[in-house]
Amino acid sequence: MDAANIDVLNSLLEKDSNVGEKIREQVKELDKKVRLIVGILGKIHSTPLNSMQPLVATVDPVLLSCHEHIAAIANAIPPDQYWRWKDMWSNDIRSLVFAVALMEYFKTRSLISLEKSAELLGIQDEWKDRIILPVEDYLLGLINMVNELSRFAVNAVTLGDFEEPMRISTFVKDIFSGFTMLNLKNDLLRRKFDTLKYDLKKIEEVVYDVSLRKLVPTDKV
Amino acid sequence: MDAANIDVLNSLLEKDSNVGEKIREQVKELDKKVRLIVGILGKIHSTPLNSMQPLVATVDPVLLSCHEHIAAIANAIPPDQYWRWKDMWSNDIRSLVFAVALMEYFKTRSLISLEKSAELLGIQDEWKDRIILPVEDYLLGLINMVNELSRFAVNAVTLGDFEEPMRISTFVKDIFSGFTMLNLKNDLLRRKFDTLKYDLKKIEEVVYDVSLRKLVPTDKV
Amino acid sequence: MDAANIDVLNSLLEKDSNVGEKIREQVKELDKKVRLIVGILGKIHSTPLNSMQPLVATVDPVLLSCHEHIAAIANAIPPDQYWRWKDMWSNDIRSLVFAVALMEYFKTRSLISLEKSAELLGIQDEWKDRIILPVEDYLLGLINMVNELSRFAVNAVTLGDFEEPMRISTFVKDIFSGFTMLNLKNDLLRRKFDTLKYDLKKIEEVVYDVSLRKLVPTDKV
Amino acid sequence: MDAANIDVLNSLLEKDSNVGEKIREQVKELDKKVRLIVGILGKIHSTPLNSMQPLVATVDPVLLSCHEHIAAIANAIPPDQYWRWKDMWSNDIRSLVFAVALMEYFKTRSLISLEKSAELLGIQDEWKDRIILPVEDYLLGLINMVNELSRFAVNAVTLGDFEEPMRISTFVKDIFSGFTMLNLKNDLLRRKFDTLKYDLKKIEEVVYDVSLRKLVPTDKV
Amino acid sequence: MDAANIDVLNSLLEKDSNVGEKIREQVKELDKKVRLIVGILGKIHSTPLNSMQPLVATVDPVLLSCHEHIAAIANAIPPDQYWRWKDMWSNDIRSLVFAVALMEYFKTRSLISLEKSAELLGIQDEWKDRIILPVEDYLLGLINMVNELSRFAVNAVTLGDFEEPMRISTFVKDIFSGFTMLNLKNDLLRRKFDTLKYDLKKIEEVVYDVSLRKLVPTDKV
Amino acid sequence: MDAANIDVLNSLLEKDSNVGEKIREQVKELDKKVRLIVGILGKIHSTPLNSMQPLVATVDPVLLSCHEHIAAIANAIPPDQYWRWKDMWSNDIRSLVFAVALMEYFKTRSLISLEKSAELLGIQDEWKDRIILPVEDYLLGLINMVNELSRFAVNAVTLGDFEEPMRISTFVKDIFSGFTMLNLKNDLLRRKFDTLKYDLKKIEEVVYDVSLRKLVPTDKV
Amino acid sequence: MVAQSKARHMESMALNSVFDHFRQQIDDSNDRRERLIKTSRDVTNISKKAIFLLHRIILEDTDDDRGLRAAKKGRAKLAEVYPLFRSMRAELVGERFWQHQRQVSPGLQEFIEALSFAHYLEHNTLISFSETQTALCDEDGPFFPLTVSDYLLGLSDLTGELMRFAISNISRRGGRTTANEVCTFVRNCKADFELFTPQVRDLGKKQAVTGSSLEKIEAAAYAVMLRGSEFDLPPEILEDLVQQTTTR
Amino acid sequence: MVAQSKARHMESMALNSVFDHFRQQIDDSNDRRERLIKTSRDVTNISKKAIFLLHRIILEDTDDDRGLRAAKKGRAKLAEVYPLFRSMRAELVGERFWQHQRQVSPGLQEFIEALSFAHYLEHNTLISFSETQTALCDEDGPFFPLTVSDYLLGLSDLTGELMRFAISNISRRGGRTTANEVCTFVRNCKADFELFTPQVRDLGKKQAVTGSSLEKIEAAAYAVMLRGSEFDLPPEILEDLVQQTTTR
Ligand SMILES: [Mn+2]
Ligand SMILES: [Mn+2]
Repeated sequence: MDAANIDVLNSLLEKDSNVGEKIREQVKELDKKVRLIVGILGKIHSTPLNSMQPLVATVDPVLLSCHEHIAAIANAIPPDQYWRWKDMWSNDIRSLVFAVALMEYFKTRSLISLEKSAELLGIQDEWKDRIILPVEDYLLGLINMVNELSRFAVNAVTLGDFEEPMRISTFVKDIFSGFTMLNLKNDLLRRKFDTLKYDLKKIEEVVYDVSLRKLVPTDKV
Repeated sequence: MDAANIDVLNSLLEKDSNVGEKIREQVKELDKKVRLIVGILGKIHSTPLNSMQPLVATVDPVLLSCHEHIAAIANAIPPDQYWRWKDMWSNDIRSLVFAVALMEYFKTRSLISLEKSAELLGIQDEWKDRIILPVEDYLLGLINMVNELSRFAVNAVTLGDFEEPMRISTFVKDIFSGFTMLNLKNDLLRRKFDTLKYDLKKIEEVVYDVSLRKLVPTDKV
Repeated sequence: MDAANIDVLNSLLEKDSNVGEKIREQVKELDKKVRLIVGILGKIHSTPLNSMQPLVATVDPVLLSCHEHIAAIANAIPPDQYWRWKDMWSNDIRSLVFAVALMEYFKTRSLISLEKSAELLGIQDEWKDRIILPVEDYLLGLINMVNELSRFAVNAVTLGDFEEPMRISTFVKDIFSGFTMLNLKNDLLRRKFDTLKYDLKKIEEVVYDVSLRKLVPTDKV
Repeated sequence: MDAANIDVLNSLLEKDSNVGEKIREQVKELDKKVRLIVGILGKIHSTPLNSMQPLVATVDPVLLSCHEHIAAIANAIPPDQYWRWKDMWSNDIRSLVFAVALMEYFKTRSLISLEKSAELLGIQDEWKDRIILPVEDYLLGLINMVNELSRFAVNAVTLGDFEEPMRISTFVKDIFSGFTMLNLKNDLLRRKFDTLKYDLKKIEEVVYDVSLRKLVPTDKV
Repeated sequence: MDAANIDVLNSLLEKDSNVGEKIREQVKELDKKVRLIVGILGKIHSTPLNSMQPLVATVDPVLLSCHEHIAAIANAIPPDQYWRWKDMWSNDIRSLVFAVALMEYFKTRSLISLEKSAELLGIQDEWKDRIILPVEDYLLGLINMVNELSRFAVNAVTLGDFEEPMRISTFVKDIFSGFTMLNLKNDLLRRKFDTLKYDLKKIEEVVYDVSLRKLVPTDKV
Repeated sequence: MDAANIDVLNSLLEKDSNVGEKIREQVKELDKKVRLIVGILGKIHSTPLNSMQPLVATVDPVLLSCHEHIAAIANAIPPDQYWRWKDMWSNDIRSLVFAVALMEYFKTRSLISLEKSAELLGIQDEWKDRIILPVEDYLLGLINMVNELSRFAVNAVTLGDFEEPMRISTFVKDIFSGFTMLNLKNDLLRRKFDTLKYDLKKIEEVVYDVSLRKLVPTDKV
Repeated sequence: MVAQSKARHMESMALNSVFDHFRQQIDDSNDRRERLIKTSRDVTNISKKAIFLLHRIILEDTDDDRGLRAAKKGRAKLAEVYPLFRSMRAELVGERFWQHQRQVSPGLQEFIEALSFAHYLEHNTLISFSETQTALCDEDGPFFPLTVSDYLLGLSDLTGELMRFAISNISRRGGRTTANEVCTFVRNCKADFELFTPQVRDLGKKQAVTGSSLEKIEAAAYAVMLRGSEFDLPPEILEDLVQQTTTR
Repeated sequence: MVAQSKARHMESMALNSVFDHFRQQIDDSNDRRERLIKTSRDVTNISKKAIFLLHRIILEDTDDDRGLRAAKKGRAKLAEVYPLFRSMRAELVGERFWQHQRQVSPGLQEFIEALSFAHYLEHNTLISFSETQTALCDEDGPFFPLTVSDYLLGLSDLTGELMRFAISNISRRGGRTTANEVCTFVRNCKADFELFTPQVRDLGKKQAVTGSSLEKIEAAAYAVMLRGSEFDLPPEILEDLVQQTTTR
């Protein structure tokens, strides 16, 4: 191995290690913010519905401040290498999808799309050789949201809100039937999808409890 | 989830699964050829040096026929997705680097470069967003070659060739000192590099045995 | 090892690998259809009882189309080798038993037998050295059905049907007491059987809720 | 579940459990004898070559007495169910193949065939729907033998026999090259095959040590 | 190892293995009878209180017939070796304690003592160096009984008996408060004790439902 | 948690994380220098004894430049927290002990003491509540040196130096006998100590080979 | 030659005496480690017993000051730990605390779990870091340093005990309020601890356990809410009515 | 109604006193368990030290009676275990041995490893079951029963120590003979133990370790054989010649 050769190899190895270093820095910050967002959203379980909008609104600025880190990650990644590095922050991406999907639910009671999620995460179309929002991560984020909503259905009742579980039930059933129509090859996704069944069952039991006791007008069920 | 949405998601999922399928097919064939090449090169241990060239030459056509599979893999990979799929065939790539490096040693007693390895594997420059020869795989291939050469040094002596171990010793020492100058972060690479030390030690012991018994002229050591 | 010997061994190894390949192909298709059937049956939870027959009827053609794959699997298996390959599709078989048992329940409110299950799955008697419906798989399918019925009891009440839980309760109690009289050695089966207890308890609680509130005439309980 | 039904199911379950019981009994005895055989063959490492025949001969009666257990197992297995139960004794079968292959080596310095192995194990052709010697078990037995021979090469030298390692080397090289020509799909087999490489290397080193010191006539190497 | 030593070890192991064999035989039979008893007691959930005595009485002869197996186990165990073998049948013992405690409840509405449980199981005082009823097993049996009673409270109401849940509540509260006196490790007993809380809670809910419905005139109910 | 408490925790964690960060930076640089030193010392195997001093001397400046990093680490560590952070750089310390011990051997043919090692590493006595050279790391460094010397004994002979192995033998025997004085747990030190035996054995073999070849006139050699 | 050999012998002797010294050092540290492991096990045992004692007393009655009384008795039990801590202090002087931290942690964390449980029962609040530090002192000062990690990991286990407390308490008078209080408390704990998970090893795993405890408490609070919801009366009155029937 | 409630109260009190009794029983057995774990750890430590002592002494010189002397000193060290065994005896009366066997085993097996090593060095044989039993006695009889499992698992670890002994010894005078002896001895151990693997839990796993120790000894014996083979002189004379060069 002559010196020139070693230099070439070392500069290649060095480049990778620098990329990794830069991403790691950004991910560390992103991580903190994601944790903060998830923390705020954890409060939905003790928040009455009429205070939900203000609570959810406090997430917005933190979410916005995540954009710079995602942009910095995109800048750090050499062209074509998205898939090489993605494992370093995909957990964060899933949590962010979880967050925007949950917020969208509280705002519009409807399901956020892949495109809108990417947009709210600040992922720009022109970066597509360096950073994207892959279907898998979008779907895993949705599953996280459903997990949270099933818990929320329970806590809504505890807070005296008997109608929310009905809305959640409709919403989740729709998502569930959507998932059954997807061809899931990915192992993780399939396994996580199986947890949806438990969430659905739990929500159905809440709806049952509420309607059995006639706590909501029958036509809402 | 409306039907349009589901279609979009499904077509994305489907595309990935098709890519995987196409690659798998090619890898299956590539696998067989790589095994054949490794099988042929396994015969070096019982081949006297003067018959080495003809033996090594029989590898050439098989190696050439690997190009089409590598090209097919490159074609199957969507732009920017090399790193997503590479684990499916990187073992084969390492074995091929092992093969071309070993053949180069027998032809020229010198170390093959990364570029020449890529060229001999039929990896074309213009594919660089779909298939490349990463440094790690090149280096892992070299380590495999050194493992084999330490075994070869032993068998050369058995076959009565006392000078080959000297050449191998020089060659391997050079590679080893090259490796010590690399900044290896990568875990697998570092772990494999540690095996080089054992190979070097084994080769040194062969040289010791031979020179202790004065089986080669002293100036050759 | 002489060449003849190697040929013999290779042809034996090859044969096995071909069998596996053929079965894998069929199982892949079977898998899709089974998933479709399970998906359709998932809709029972939001279907009022008077629309149940039409819903269940849509399963019939899909079920029928499974026969060809099962027949193809039977053809692929060499005589005497059922037990060698069965793990590849036994999950599908259990899901199919689940499906036919559930459909039978909705049609006749009675328990399907092992023979009738095999028949509805298109497993033919004369294949018995290549494909059969083993007791274990039949029983595991039944347990799946009971899991689903406990969920159904809950949802029936939500849909305003207070009598179905009574019927389910009677049906499941009967199955449960049947299972207690079986000598189960098999580990998986025994473990799954333990889940029946939870289903039964859940169903009993639904019946309790309904009867406590006098939602059904007392003599029905 | 009516009583008749339960009886049918129970008798099916019972039958299986009886088969298992009967096999277990025989396997327990077979196990003891296999352990005895392996124990005797363990003494080869401290036995000079001229006492090897008498040592090996003491295995014969024990081997013969295994036949009755294998026959009893064959009788216990219902038609077509070989693959259902084989895991209960396949370790013993592999050890027996190991034993007969090793004994054959010491008698004739040649490789035992699959057919002859089956014959020496007392597996009869007409049982083929209940008990056979599968290729995998035969090959795994051979791999065990090579593992043992590589240790034996070392110990033979310690006992002052410098020629045996040469014979072993030739024999094992032949087996190794045979294995490289097989299409091994089976994972276990492929993993075990990788151990052969280490054995071969070890044997080569013994041959090297011996020939370097000119302890054998050069033409023997 | 000299032959004498091997003989000593073999005779000790032989003795142990005989003890194990004898116990296993008895446990197999005991197992069946215990399953039968548990099966009979499973019927309490659909048995009106006035038919409870005859139902419970059918357990008596089966219970009595367990004595011989327990006696045989006691005879098989060498002095002081109770703890060595107990894992083989302690599940049965716990189920039997469950049974006698449940039967005692139905007879006297009071808690069976450890001593009386031992007596009803046919465990004799003079065997105390070979078989005893350890506190842990007694307590685990009681927990099983409470699990069953919580289910029974629900079913009693369904069957129109509104007084039984009150009695069960008083009974279980006392047991629970007894358990709180204990200091436990993180073991099975601790884990099972944790389940008691849920049973207590379930029973209280039934009591709550029932007593309010008696007292509160509401148009909703 | 009240804000004050969170502040306390955060400030403590922050302090720790700063310490960690500072150490990490220094260790990164130290790491590079240690690798350089080990790289230089790797050349002893191909260096004739009369060129050893100049070679070894090139290590000195690098070693000296390590002092600043060790000092910086010492400054970063809060009082008494040496053991908390040591795992971050103890591999480097062991390599440095290896280096100074090896250099001392080449200078004086004697064993470096723990105190002198600490001094050469630039570890100052007054830092003893923040950084020390623990016995374990000193001993592990010595073992590394012995590993290297056993390889060196072999290569010295190849280079024609027949006296060095004798000196190494005496030196290593003393060290080994020192190690036998210790009582070890089943830890890293014990495992490494076990490798010493093999080094000792290897060195003795070289001594044996060399001394017999000097003394015994044999026509074979 | 004889002189040389004698010199060698001397050298070899000197070396042996150095290693003899090493042996003493290694033996000392191993023996100390053993003693600390044993003491730590004892601390664990006493703390576990204190936790059971707290559960026992708090369930005994329903007076308003039951928390205070439980805490008092719990602390009395925990006082048995102090002689052990004192004996550990002597072993953990200076740098030795960090040398043996791994042996100290298990017992210490269990102690913190018990201590924080007593604290919660008395004050309905989470014991603070400095309060915990204070509890780890006697007249001669602190027994040894308190790490953030031991503090948080000990508290994390507290949530499991609180879950047990909430569930066993739920059907008692005021149980509904307790359940709701504990629910909020544990929910806040989980959120607060989450901030520290990146820095505190193993806290992530324990958070998962806390999460499942939380869901159990939520389910219990839900059930209590539900069961009164069919009647148009305030929960307290409903409770009284039930009390009436059941004590008849 | 009051009378009834009072009866209830009485009943409840009686029940509590029964559970109080259970608590004592459970606490007693847990405390005993703890004490035994601690003692067992102490036994392990002393035994480990005895093993190191044996290695140390046996390597010190090459006299013919070094084995005897090593064994003597090793046994003196092991004697420190006896007070511990005596204290365990009091805890393990009657059925209690089997109740706590799992706590006794680790220390006991290490003791047997050390004892059998000393025995081997003195006698070149494997200590028998009854000799081991005898070592587990004092004037008041056996400390507790010896199980076949503890005996065999302890011996199984001996093979590892013998491997260390053979390798460190190999380049000393007579090392070749020792290596060959140990090789044969360990080979026989492995074969003999094999017969007991179906009945003794965990012995199978330990046999794999014994196997790899055996291969290490075989490799060493092989190397010794080889290195003398180039010269037409008996190995003893070769050894003397080498000795001459190296002591110069
Ligand atoms: Mn706890
Ligand atoms: Mn040991």
